[in-house]
Amino acid sequence: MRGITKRFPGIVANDNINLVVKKGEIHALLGENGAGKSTLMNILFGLYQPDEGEILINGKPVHITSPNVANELGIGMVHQHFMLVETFTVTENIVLGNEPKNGLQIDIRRAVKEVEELSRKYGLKVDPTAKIADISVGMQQRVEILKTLYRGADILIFDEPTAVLTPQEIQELIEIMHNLVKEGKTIILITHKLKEIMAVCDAVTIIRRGKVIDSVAVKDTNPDELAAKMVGREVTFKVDKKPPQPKEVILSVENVTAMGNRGVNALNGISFEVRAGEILGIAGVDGNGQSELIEVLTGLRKASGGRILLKGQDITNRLPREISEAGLSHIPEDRHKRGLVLDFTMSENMVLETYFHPRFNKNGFLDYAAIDKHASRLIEEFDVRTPSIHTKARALSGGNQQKAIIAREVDKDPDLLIAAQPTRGLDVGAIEFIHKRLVEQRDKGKAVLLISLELDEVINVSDRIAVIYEGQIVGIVDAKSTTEQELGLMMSGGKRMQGGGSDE
Amino acid sequence: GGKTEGQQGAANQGEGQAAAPNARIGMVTDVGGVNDNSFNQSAWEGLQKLQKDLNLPQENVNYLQSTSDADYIPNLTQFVKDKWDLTWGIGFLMGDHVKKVASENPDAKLAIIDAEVDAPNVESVLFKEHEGSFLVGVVAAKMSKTKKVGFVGGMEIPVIKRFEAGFEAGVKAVDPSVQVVKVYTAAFDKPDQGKSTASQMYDQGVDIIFHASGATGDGVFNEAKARKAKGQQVWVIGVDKDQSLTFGDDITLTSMVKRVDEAVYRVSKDVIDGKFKGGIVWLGLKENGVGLADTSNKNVPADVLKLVDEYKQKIVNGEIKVPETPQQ
Amino acid sequence: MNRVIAVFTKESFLVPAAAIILGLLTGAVAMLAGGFNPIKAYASLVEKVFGSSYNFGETIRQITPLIFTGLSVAFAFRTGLFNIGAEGQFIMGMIASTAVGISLDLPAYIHAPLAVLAGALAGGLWGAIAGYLKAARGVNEVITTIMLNWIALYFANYILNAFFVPVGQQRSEMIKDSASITIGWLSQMFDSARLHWGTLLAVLAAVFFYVVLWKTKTGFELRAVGLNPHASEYAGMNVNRNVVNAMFVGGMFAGIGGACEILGVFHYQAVMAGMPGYGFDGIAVALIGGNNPLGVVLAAILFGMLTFGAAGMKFGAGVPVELIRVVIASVIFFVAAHGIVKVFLKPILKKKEGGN
Amino acid sequence: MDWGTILSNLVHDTIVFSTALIFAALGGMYSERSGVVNIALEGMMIIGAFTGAVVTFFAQDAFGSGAPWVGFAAAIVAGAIFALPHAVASITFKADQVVSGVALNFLAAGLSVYLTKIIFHGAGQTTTLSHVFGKWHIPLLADIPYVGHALFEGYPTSFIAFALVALSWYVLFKTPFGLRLRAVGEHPRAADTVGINVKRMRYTAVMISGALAAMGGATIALTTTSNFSHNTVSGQGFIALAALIFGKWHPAGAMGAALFFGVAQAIKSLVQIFGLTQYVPTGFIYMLPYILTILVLAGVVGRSSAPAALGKPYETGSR
Ligand SMILES: Nc1ncnc2c1ncn2[C@@H]1O[C@H](COP(=O)(O)OP(=O)(O)OP(=O)(O)O)[C@@H](O)[C@H]1O
Ligand SMILES: Nc1ncnc2c1ncn2[C@@H]1O[C@H](COP(=O)(O)OP(=O)(O)OP(=O)(O)O)[C@@H](O)[C@H]1O
Ligand SMILES: [Mg+2]
Ligand SMILES: [Mg+2]
Repeated sequence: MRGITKRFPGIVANDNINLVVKKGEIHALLGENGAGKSTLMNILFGLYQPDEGEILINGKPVHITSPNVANELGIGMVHQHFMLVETFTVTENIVLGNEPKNGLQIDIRRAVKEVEELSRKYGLKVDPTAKIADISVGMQQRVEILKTLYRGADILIFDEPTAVLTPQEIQELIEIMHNLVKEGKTIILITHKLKEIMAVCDAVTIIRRGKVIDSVAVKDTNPDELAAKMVGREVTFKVDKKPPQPKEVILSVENVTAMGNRGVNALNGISFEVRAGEILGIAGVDGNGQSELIEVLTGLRKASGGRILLKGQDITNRLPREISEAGLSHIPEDRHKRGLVLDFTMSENMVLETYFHPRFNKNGFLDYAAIDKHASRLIEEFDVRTPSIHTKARALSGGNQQKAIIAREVDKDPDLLIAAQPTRGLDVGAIEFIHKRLVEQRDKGKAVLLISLELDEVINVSDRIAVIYEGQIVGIVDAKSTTEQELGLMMSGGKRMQGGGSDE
Repeated sequence: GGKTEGQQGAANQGEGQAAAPNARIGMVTDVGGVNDNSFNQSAWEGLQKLQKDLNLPQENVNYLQSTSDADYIPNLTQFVKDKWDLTWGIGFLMGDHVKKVASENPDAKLAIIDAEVDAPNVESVLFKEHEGSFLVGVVAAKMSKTKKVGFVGGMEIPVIKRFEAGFEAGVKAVDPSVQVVKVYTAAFDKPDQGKSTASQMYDQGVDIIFHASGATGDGVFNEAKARKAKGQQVWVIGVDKDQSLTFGDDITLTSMVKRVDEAVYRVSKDVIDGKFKGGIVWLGLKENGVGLADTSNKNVPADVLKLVDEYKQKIVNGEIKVPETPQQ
Repeated sequence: MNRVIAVFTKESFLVPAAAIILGLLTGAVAMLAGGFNPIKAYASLVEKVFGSSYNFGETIRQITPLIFTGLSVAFAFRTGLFNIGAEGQFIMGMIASTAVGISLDLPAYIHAPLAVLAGALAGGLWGAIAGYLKAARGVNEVITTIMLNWIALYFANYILNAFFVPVGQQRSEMIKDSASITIGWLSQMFDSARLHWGTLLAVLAAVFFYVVLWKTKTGFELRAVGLNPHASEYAGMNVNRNVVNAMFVGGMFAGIGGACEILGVFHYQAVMAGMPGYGFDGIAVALIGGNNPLGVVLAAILFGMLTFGAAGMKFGAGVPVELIRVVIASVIFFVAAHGIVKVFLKPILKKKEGGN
Repeated sequence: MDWGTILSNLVHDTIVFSTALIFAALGGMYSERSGVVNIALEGMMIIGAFTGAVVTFFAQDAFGSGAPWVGFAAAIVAGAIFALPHAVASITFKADQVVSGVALNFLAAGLSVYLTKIIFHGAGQTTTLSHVFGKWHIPLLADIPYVGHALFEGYPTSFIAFALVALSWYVLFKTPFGLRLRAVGEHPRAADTVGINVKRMRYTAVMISGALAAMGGATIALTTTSNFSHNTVSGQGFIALAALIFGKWHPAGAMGAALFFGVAQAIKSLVQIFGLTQYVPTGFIYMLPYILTILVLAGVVGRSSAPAALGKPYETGSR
């Protein structure tokens, strides 16, 4: 790609970008949120048209006017947000647009057979007849990869493929990528995770604010250098924090059971405690009851058994509002779905849970002056970059949206802060900021419950780590002394521990 | 106050003497519109005939169509305020509105069909539909092979009840054993309802249906036509106008004609001639306001027509008193 | 002054204004195609609306129910609900006020407000049924409101026939004078046009709409629920209750509209052969008005003038009244597809930018 | 009359009343499955009824009893064309689909009567047609007692409607076109990335929708009313929309719901003929189908899941 420039209203997303990817290599694209990586790849895949610049494949200039053209040129893309039709089966998703036919109708049997063959050839295990809605995120990703292979792609683009995967799944994916390269494919990988780049890539191109900063071979560089190039300053990866000083129990979960969305128990008598002045991390493979646990704790889902105590007060099955008022704050895992009303102004979003408090509301009438003042203060304090407090939340970048939510939740001065996937999809700069805030909360003597799929994050930020497996806590370990291997084993149900001790 | 006086004076001057040769007559239709194949159309034909006969300028007769109940008063008022010589409200549903406009404009002249409005400046023209319906009831009873006849009504309002009452009385007068199946479709403008109702009636063995349901009745004719095409012998008795002219002699047995056009013509001419009286007028068999269509002899045998004439005489000279409301 | 100019050159004003002009042009084209004189027709339309105090008063009468049903649809819209049921809620408002207006005997200062209140409640409850079914059972409000329209129609007719219609009549008895909300002196001023307090209520309702939705904590909740029910639930709002509330308030607007037609215009209720249509027109009014209260009032004024003036077009230029529906349809269409309008507006907007 | 005959009549009438609803609900299905809300079914039916009646009227002299077929075909074309503005507004100009649909409903209501008045010299309805569809009598089958009258004696349009239900099922769930159509309605961006032209699919779907809904309107004009007037369709488009949602956007479901509304209509007049009105006030019989619908929806069917992208305009390259 030569001299690619792409402008959006008010921003140059790609500014004269040159990118050279050699056949058979795994090439990483690295950059902060909003650096322009996805935009560049969307151009390569024909979803956007560049304002300037040209693309050459095997030395020949091409015009990629639509994904169709990209497919024909052997370019396939696994998108950051999956492009799968939830209500269709795996096979239907894979053949969509290129259906094998039998007379007028789709030859579904042949399609299934082709999918099975492909899946065997590349070692991508999928169930061809399962509905997308019913399969794991990992399998969904394999479907995405099969989709590109089914179309005969030689160049595969992966946009943040590991953001949604468990450590085991990431391992599998890395293997798959190696396989693909062995079969003669070329891969472009977008990721924020330096460790992954070091592990699988041959070369890396760093983009900042739409411009290429550098392009180097992986063997000639190291994570610290990459991070510095990416954000333009030194970054620390270790969250530096004082030793914890746990005090009284704030949250106590006793034998809680709850039904999941599929009609079976998602929580099977889960029990644990969080103390004031500590961060308890919950590690686990996605789908082991984390979401349900958060929902039960915050009153969004009914518990069918057990008891939840907040500062000794029973909050089991109370309304979300009562629980929130009792001193619990919650950074939701899906910020667009739960965290913000995207079409409300930032100001309105900052009082989403407190608008009814006497300081914002008199006799049922809102005091907008007070609300705006409150919002201005939060936005300033938490460095939320927004043109104005009257800007709609929709217009902010993901990182800033997340900062705003954290500002709102932390400002409620809760006794317990639940942070669910607080840094998903954010760049290292933003991640650093958020982690600092969590630790700050702890140091103020508050309890923090961190639920994350990222093992690194859990290990770095937490004081103690509870591992959740099939709706139960299968072990609690000390964050300082545990290893990724140990956690990984527990997360896959391999080893059951109690209070840190082994019972094998 | 002065303004009102002046108006009054002008009106008083006009009273009692012939209106100017270019008198203006307006009418307000109900939601059916002026081409409803029914009394709105009939009334409009009356006015058009008047315009031709008296050589009035074309724009001197006009109509306004109402699209909802709320339009009646503004539409009537449009003519009244514009000082037209006579304003017609066509149909029972406009009764209250004509009354209101009349009382607010005591110097205007209004007239209404099918409703009784008790006001000095309104002439109400009503028809003894029961008398005419009695006669078609006689025809139906004589000519039914299945001894089962049907009645399809529009809305259950007094006018239509008079049709029903007269028809049933006529049938029973000839042959008490003949069964009358009665259905109200609750609408004057639903041919599909008319069609399915007729279909069910014919399926049930009815062979003659008398309808008094405006455009809903078109459906009755359509069903009859479809059956006739398949060779089934069924009949419809039309209403208001000679409906054999629209739907053909092969299915139209006869029609109960209601001379709305005549009435409109006559009352309008009275106004022009300065003979407008106001009050309530009932037009029955005697006044030739209702009766069988002229083309009846095409399908109704002479002996039946003779019998019809006998009953007609009895009604006219008061020997038979036809009920206005159905016997229960 | 500059601010006034700013308002009138703002896109939110220019687009509807251009849509109205394009709509009238479309109507003119249709008239030419039908062999009518559009200039004469539009002149008669204007003449009809503004030509006499009586007709002007009647135009206001025509506008009033449209404000109510427009607000009803718009309010529900703001909370993420599509209320096709303003029609039924309107009918329920009519029948409730008729019942109170006929059966009770009270001093006017109690009777009339009570009758209006009855209409409001009946309409509100009718709306709330759809809200409840949506909230508790997840039933799509589009279907329930369509169904409830028909149920309201037949139910009202049944109640009328069973209790209030004298034998041989097709309408109820007259309501007691004490329940009437006609404004005698104003009516006199407008040459006995049927003017009533309902018009004032309609304007108040629009203000109420604005204040509730944007100034109160209830409104904050309603809007949040409409825009993102998941986030609202997370924030501790009772989503289901808000859905029911929204439909109740929406229904209330329509219900008052129905009540005012009875108490202010007809003073009786006729047995209906079909839906009166104000609710469906309300959808158009809400949409043209961009679902905000001021917009709704303006759109109702436009809509009311066009429909009332249509009779003038017929009278003066022989144009069938239905033509006005074509004009209204085009206006809605151009408001919806403002992209098309912007194509027409480009020169104007360009100039503006150049000027700045 | 025995119960067999009554039942047989009931089924027969049900089919007559349901036919138009089936067409229109199927039409709505194509559009909504592709992600375009179609509240304009009512207007599309009106245009179908109008075109069907007018063209049949003028074709009567030339084609005789073949005229209704000419009218029916014309209605199909007119419906597809009439749907075009909805497609342009909601697909190309990304207009709010509900608003655009409402506009079309108003347009159809106004334009059809306006044109009728111009064509028929001021009359608010077309002249009654002398040639409309007659009932078909399927040889042998129609002679089976009870069942024959109920199922095998009916208007040609009814047979077409049922055939189209089966055909639509096949198209939607067995052909590439159907798979793509559903993909476009569920996740247009996913469809776009595999090379499906989202806009073209949606245009096609909306126009099919117009054609089918118009067939429904033409059915009313050419079988039951034999003319066109302002209230020929009178709300059936909305009932069809309800049937579509009730039937969960599935051809068989939509058909079932349409039949349900048809049965209710048929019962209405049957009850009067058999004099049952003395036991139940007619008002309640009129209300019954609508009440039942609500009860069924609230009790059994529950949450129905619309196509995921329904109502959302698709912009290439948006997120
Ligand atoms: N469709 C669009 N319209 C307007 N601006 C856009 C659009 N898509 C992207 N942008 C802007 O372009 C810039 C680059 O976005 P891009 O998605 O390429 O970033 P990224 O590097 O992929 O970030 P992330 O790591 O968060 O995925 C951002 O500032 C974004 O706001
Ligand atoms: N239509 C748009 N206009 C302007 N900016 C946009 C638009 N869509 C996305 N963006 C911005 O583009 C950037 C990258 O978007 P992207 O979709 O990758 O979200 P993100 O911030 O990475 O969050 P996540 O990946 O968790 O959804 C963000 O700054 C986002 O706010
Ligand atoms: Mg990205
Ligand atoms: Mg991202």
